[in-house]
Amino acid sequence: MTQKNRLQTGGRINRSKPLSFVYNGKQFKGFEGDTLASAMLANGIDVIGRSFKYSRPRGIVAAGAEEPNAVMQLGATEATQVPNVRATQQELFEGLVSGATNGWPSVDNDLMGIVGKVGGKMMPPGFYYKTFMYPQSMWETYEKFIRKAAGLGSSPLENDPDSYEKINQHCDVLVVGAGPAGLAAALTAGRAGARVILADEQSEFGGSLLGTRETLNGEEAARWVADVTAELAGMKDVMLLPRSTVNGYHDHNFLTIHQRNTDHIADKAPAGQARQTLHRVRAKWVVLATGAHERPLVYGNNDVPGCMIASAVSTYINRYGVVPGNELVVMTTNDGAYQTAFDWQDAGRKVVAIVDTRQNPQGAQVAEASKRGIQLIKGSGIIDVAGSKRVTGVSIAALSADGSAVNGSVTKLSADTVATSGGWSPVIHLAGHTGSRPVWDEKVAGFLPGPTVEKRLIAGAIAGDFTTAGALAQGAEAGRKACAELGMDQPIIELPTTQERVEHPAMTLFHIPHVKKTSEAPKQFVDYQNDVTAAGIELACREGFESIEHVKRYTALGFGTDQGKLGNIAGMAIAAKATGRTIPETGTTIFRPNYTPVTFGALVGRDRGELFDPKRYTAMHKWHVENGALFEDVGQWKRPWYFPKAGETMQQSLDRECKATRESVGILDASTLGKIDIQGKDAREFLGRVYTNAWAKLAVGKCRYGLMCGEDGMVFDDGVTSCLGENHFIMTTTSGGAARVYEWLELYHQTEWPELEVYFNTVTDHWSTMTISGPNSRKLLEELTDADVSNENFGYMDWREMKVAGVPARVFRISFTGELSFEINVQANFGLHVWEKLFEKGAKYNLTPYGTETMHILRAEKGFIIAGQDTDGSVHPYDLGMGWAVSQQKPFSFIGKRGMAREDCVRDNRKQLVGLKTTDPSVVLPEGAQGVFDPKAPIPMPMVGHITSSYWSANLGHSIAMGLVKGGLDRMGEKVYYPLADGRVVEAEICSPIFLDPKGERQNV
Amino acid sequence: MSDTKNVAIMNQVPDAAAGVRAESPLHHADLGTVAQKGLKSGGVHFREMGLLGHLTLRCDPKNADLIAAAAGVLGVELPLKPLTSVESGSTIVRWISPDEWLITVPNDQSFDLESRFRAEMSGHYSLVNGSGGMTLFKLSGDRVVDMLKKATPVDLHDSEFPVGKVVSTVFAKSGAIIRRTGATEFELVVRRSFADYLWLWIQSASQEFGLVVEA
Amino acid sequence: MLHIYCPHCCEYREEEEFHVKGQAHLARPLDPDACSDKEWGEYLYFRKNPRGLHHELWVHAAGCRKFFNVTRDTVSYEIKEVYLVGEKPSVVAHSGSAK
Amino acid sequence: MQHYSGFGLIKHSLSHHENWQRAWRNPTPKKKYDVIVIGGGGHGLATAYYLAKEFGVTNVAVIEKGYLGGGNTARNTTIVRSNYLWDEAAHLYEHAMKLWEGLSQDLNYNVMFSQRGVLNLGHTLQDMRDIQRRVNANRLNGIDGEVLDTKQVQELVPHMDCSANTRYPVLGASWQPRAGVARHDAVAWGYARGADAHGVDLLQQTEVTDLIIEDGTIVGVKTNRYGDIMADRVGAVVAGNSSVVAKMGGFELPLESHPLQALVSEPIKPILDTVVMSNHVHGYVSQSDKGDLVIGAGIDGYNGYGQRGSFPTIEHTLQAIVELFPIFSRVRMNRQWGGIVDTCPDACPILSETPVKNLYFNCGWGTGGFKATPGSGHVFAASLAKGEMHPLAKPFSMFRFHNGALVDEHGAAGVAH
Repeated sequence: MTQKNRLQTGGRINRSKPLSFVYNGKQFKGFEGDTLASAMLANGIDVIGRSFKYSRPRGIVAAGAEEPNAVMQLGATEATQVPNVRATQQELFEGLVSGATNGWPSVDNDLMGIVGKVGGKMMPPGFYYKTFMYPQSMWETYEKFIRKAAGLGSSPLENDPDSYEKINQHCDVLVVGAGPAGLAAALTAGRAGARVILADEQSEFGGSLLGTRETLNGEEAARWVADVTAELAGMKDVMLLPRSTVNGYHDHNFLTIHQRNTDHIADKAPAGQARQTLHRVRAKWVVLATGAHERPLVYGNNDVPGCMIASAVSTYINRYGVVPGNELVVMTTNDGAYQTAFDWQDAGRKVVAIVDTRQNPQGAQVAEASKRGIQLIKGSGIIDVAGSKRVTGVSIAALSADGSAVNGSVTKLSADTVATSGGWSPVIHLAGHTGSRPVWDEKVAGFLPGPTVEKRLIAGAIAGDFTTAGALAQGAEAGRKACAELGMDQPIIELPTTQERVEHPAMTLFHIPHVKKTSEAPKQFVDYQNDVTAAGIELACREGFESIEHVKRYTALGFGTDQGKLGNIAGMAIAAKATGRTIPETGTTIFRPNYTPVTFGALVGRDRGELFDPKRYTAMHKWHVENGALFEDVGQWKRPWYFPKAGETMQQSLDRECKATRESVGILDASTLGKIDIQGKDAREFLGRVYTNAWAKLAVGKCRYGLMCGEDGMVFDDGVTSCLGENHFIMTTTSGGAARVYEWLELYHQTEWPELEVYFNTVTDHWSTMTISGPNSRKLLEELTDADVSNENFGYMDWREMKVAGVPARVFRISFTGELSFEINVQANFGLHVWEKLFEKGAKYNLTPYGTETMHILRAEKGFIIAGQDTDGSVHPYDLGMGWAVSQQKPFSFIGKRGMAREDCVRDNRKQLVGLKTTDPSVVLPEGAQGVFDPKAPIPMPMVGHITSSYWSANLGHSIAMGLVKGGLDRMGEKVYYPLADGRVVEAEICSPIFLDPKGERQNV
Repeated sequence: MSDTKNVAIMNQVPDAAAGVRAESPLHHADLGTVAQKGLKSGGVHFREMGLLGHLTLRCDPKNADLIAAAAGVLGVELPLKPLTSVESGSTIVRWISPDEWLITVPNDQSFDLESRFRAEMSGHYSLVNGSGGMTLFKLSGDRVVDMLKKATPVDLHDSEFPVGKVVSTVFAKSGAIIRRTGATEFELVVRRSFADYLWLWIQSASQEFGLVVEA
Repeated sequence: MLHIYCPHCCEYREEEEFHVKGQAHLARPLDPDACSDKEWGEYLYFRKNPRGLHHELWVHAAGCRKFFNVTRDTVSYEIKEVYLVGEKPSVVAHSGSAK
Repeated sequence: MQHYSGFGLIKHSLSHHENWQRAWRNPTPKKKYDVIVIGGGGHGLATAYYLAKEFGVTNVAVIEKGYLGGGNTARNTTIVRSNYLWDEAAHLYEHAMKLWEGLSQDLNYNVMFSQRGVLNLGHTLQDMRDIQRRVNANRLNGIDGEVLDTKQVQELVPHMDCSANTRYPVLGASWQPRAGVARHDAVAWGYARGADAHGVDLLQQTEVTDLIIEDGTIVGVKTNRYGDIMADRVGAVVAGNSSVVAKMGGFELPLESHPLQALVSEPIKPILDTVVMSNHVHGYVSQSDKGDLVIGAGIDGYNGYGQRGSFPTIEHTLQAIVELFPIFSRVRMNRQWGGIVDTCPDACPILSETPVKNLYFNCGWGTGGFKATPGSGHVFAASLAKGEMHPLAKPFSMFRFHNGALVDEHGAAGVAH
């Protein structure tokens, strides 16, 4: 294939570096420096896709981020597919594989196109709201067909082989856009010594200068750009980010920059390189120098391939050495687009005519046109285009002075390219992200950034000055302003001389009328990607969708991946005209991040897979792994769940662990329990306020269980707190609740009771905690300590300091199993050592490690609750039958006391926690089963509470359960029925939750 | 005068004679072997300074007696200026909050230091030994700042983060107490249970610069 | 993302380091037992939730773990003032206006 | 009202769609109405529609400060389900679900209610206990739902990573087949068109600046555009801004208004045809008929009326989505937005009388209001018509926060072990 549209010379491409690429299975050639779009145009590829709704052939319209049509599928392998890549922003690389995202069997011959032609008239905006309703059952069927047409590109079906970086940045000045304004701003701030970040979405700096033949200081502009860039690159605190789009402008000058590191090299990043980087920037000041987008005019069949934006045509010629056609017609409302005709002519191709909508254009450009012998058709517009897969001709008609109507006969000219300019829209998107509303400017005929609370400046075209001289001056000024605000020097940089010409007034015109009414005229597209037409917008207005937000939502205007960069303003203008209002009266245009789409992977960074969330380990974790533990996620902790032996089912493992513990001795790694060290003379008083029970008399050396409630009286945590010294306690919390309880204590201390002399410190990770439990636990402990751990000297709910396996330890004689238990705490650096010593000595006692599941069973046999499983934020201590843990006598009204006294908390028939014995002892009720008193009741059945904990108890030889039952504590012996999903109804009897050793003798021996 | 009857303190470090094996939070990562097998040069250097004594002191900075007493015990003034630290020999004192300081010493000195506090400092304060719950990472190298920027949102530019500055902040999805000890040298105090996660994270984030593990 | 000045660390930090704790200056009734259900309910649940200036409690959770007050505009998200627990705000909403 | 149908489309195409009627009028307001509904979002418009259609109260105005359906109706992720835990909530949302089924026909407007099913994933043992508990409750309440194991989940969502080696493996899920999604804008427009057809005046771009209250009873509202408009009863349905309107009435609500963010990817070919929600890794996702992945997560912690939240929420949400669907890593996020949700301490709404006589509030739906739209409108309309709260609304009185009778849908939001 030859590059038939490629010029022999000129442009910023490297003709000595040819690159081959694939489009829809065919091989093509381009050059280094090309975008995929410029390479396609060079090869004369006209149709690059089909439109979403009508399946019309579409071609390339623009040369940058505003391109609505050239949205391609990229990627050579399944894993490296990238959907919806904008060809105008994708740099060409060797071996690039691309395809159109729709069209069947091919974009050139698309069967859906017939549907579009035939059905098009039946598919006005919102047609789907008006049909597919009957019969009711059919919608899902209709929808299946609608969904077939959904989507542009395809997601990969394999996992992403690439990695992504995320970096936090801080700077004094973030300059967005490296055109003349941005470069001048960055240079000024840089010379002042500011920390500067300069980001631009393109592969090289220069912005608008890259696409023109304009000179600076009499030389090609690129020279000045190179000099400035080089100076900036030499500054220590200046960061230059090409290929980096500032996508989001968030509160307090926090901005995100999406940098493509390798997308210009291959579809898979070279080894060791991150494919993309997301910069999270906190900027003291932001200078927006984002430029402007040229607006195409709206006219009949303006979507036929060959219809382009004037400045884009110039860019392809000047930057890429590509002339996208042979015979050009220019239609413009302003002087600017004349240059496109000149560029085209200088490229050696034919300019058929310049159609100027102004009645009497004057000045240098007009003179130049006639000097060049270019036919100038004044006061006219292109009302229709001939051709389907490529423009073959245009229909031109004279317009009324205000451009609102055709008032002359139609002449046809043959041409294959139409370049239009309806003026320029400042790129204000980022300025609006933090809630600032854009304001309409008549002179600019566009929206400008509105007032903002952010430390933000604007310079250049975004501020409505479309001249290079203006951009340079405003950029430098913005740089100085930022420096002044930062208290730095405000250097004056020498600005290059430009070659400005006087621009004559442009005409404000968006929509070229047709001889027919818009509704009957050929389709005049406003938003190409969503097939939104002028007729559609007028229809929406006729139907009462008058707010621009309604128009957009009803027609889908601006909802494409280009977010209406080309079409929004024209759409508003058409809606305004249709409703007899001004553009500002129809509303404003609101922008949200992202400016251009951002890869999920870049937003995720390395917080995925292994690093998605921390895994927290205890000091004994390695041992658990080596001994075959399966793990349970408890908060971020990895806790042993149970320790299966070869060939065991889970139940067999649990039975073994439970029996071994009750018959001899088991061991649990309890290190994950939250531990908070509390010191100060008021520690005791503080405990009395945050726990429901009494602490005044707890003696040094003693431990006590406590319930913690919210101010609403509902239980939210529990644990044992021990008195280490008169003014010294250690509190334990649930594993999941540690951080919350710690913050809770600090909250009350700092905001409510600062007068109390107490300090809290979290020591959860400091102590390794291992609980040996069972009749032989004392014998085992005695083998590792010289201390007297007899019942006489070391009673239940005492703690003692002693050496265990040579390691200083605090041993707590507390029990969550109801067995004789010792909770050994040593500094975690020695935890595994002690743990292993226990196993050395424990072999003869069949010391058995157990995990959370066996812990649950053993505590349930004793009726001990687990906060978060047996409670859910809606039960108070009395509901749990734990009134014994509430001291109403305490002088201070502890947290929760008032809450649990509210009307609804003291009413009868609240759900209360009880034990449940199934009539058939072999049946284990599923946790979460819902109980009823009347199993025959019709649906909806009155439910009386659910099963919170339920297990097979190997020790008892029958199932055990705990659950909430309405009025349960007064219903001992009564039956509750549990209708299960499989149709069974399980009968159970309400009983005490203490199934084993009700007198609590075993733990006291 | 002595405070020991009101608070329980205990020498938590076994006698050398007991032959107890001590394991730092990254013990399982076997950094010794990693160091031998791994890169010898790179942009980021990593070393775990495990088994230090970590003591947290909390008291009212406006109480001159307490501040003086603490200075007496430590041999240096407590840093009262936010986000600063002081060093004296092997003792480092970090400002954590207006009424909180983190003191690190060799672990075998922690009980002695604790005892001296209890003996010489009275009044309302707390002193807690957290040695088992923390470890210290030394991170250095030409690219260390570039690596740290990936993990923490604080500004590490030398104009904002001079040597000696210490901040408690988020680090990846955990937290760390970061202190600058040199132009290209930082130390992180992190929690034991998160140490493995942070170690994995630092390895991943350092890969592009080349990670040199020291042990 | 908000940029918040911690009055204890005396520098700006990212929102990620903080937890917000809702409306500030909600003093726990000194004698809860003397409160009616209504009074207790209002202390527990009812909030000003203004559109505009809001005095709210924050904690520097990942930093110094100190609580402090922030006066913030809930529309523009501008932080007007940061002050210590126990202090009164100096920037307050003009009476009445809910706008 | 002009009847919509496929034939209508063909007919109108012949006249170039010139003759379609307005979907609703632009009326000049009367001096006085029987009922004024403040707020022209989905709930408010549904309220007006049912007032007129079901309860014969046609002298009704809906006063909207912006454009119809421009609040949270326009800013949510369109998920519809009714599998709530507590009876009170379950009955209310199921009432809504029954109305969803058949809403397009009732309104003669296709709201594209697509019952593609909703999965709530469980990643921990406690998640699974809670799922069992909720599904069992749903079943006994006559609401469809079942508990699926990992394998069944994988069959429903072939592209999700259900392997055991993820950070938080998928242990199972609850599955409500009748749940799904609907076209959010169409819901507001369909109700608006229906209400208008029954004579309701829809006053857009009109802001209520104050309430007119005479000795404890509301008699009308002040507006920025039409001055005072009187009414016998006023219902405030102003999600997000409820506390602002309550302040006009001189009282506070147990609400905080938070930013709720959502985002969409670029449109991609169909790859996910059910709704996947995970509270534990914290994200939810479905795919629209246009091909966008519609993604949401939790609220930002601070109060905000700015219709925008903080960036880390977006990051965490996408981390969750990529954790569930690693293959989406190269898909690109197109746009994000934010709504203002007023959240209640018990994650349930307020449908209630207020301290001001004849002033009623419908608010506090938090992040879950869209799914309730028809039911909310229906029971609120019944309450406004009778001047007495509908039985389904009674449990949701604002005064439950005085006596403690909360309906805590946070469920087991407590701690584990």
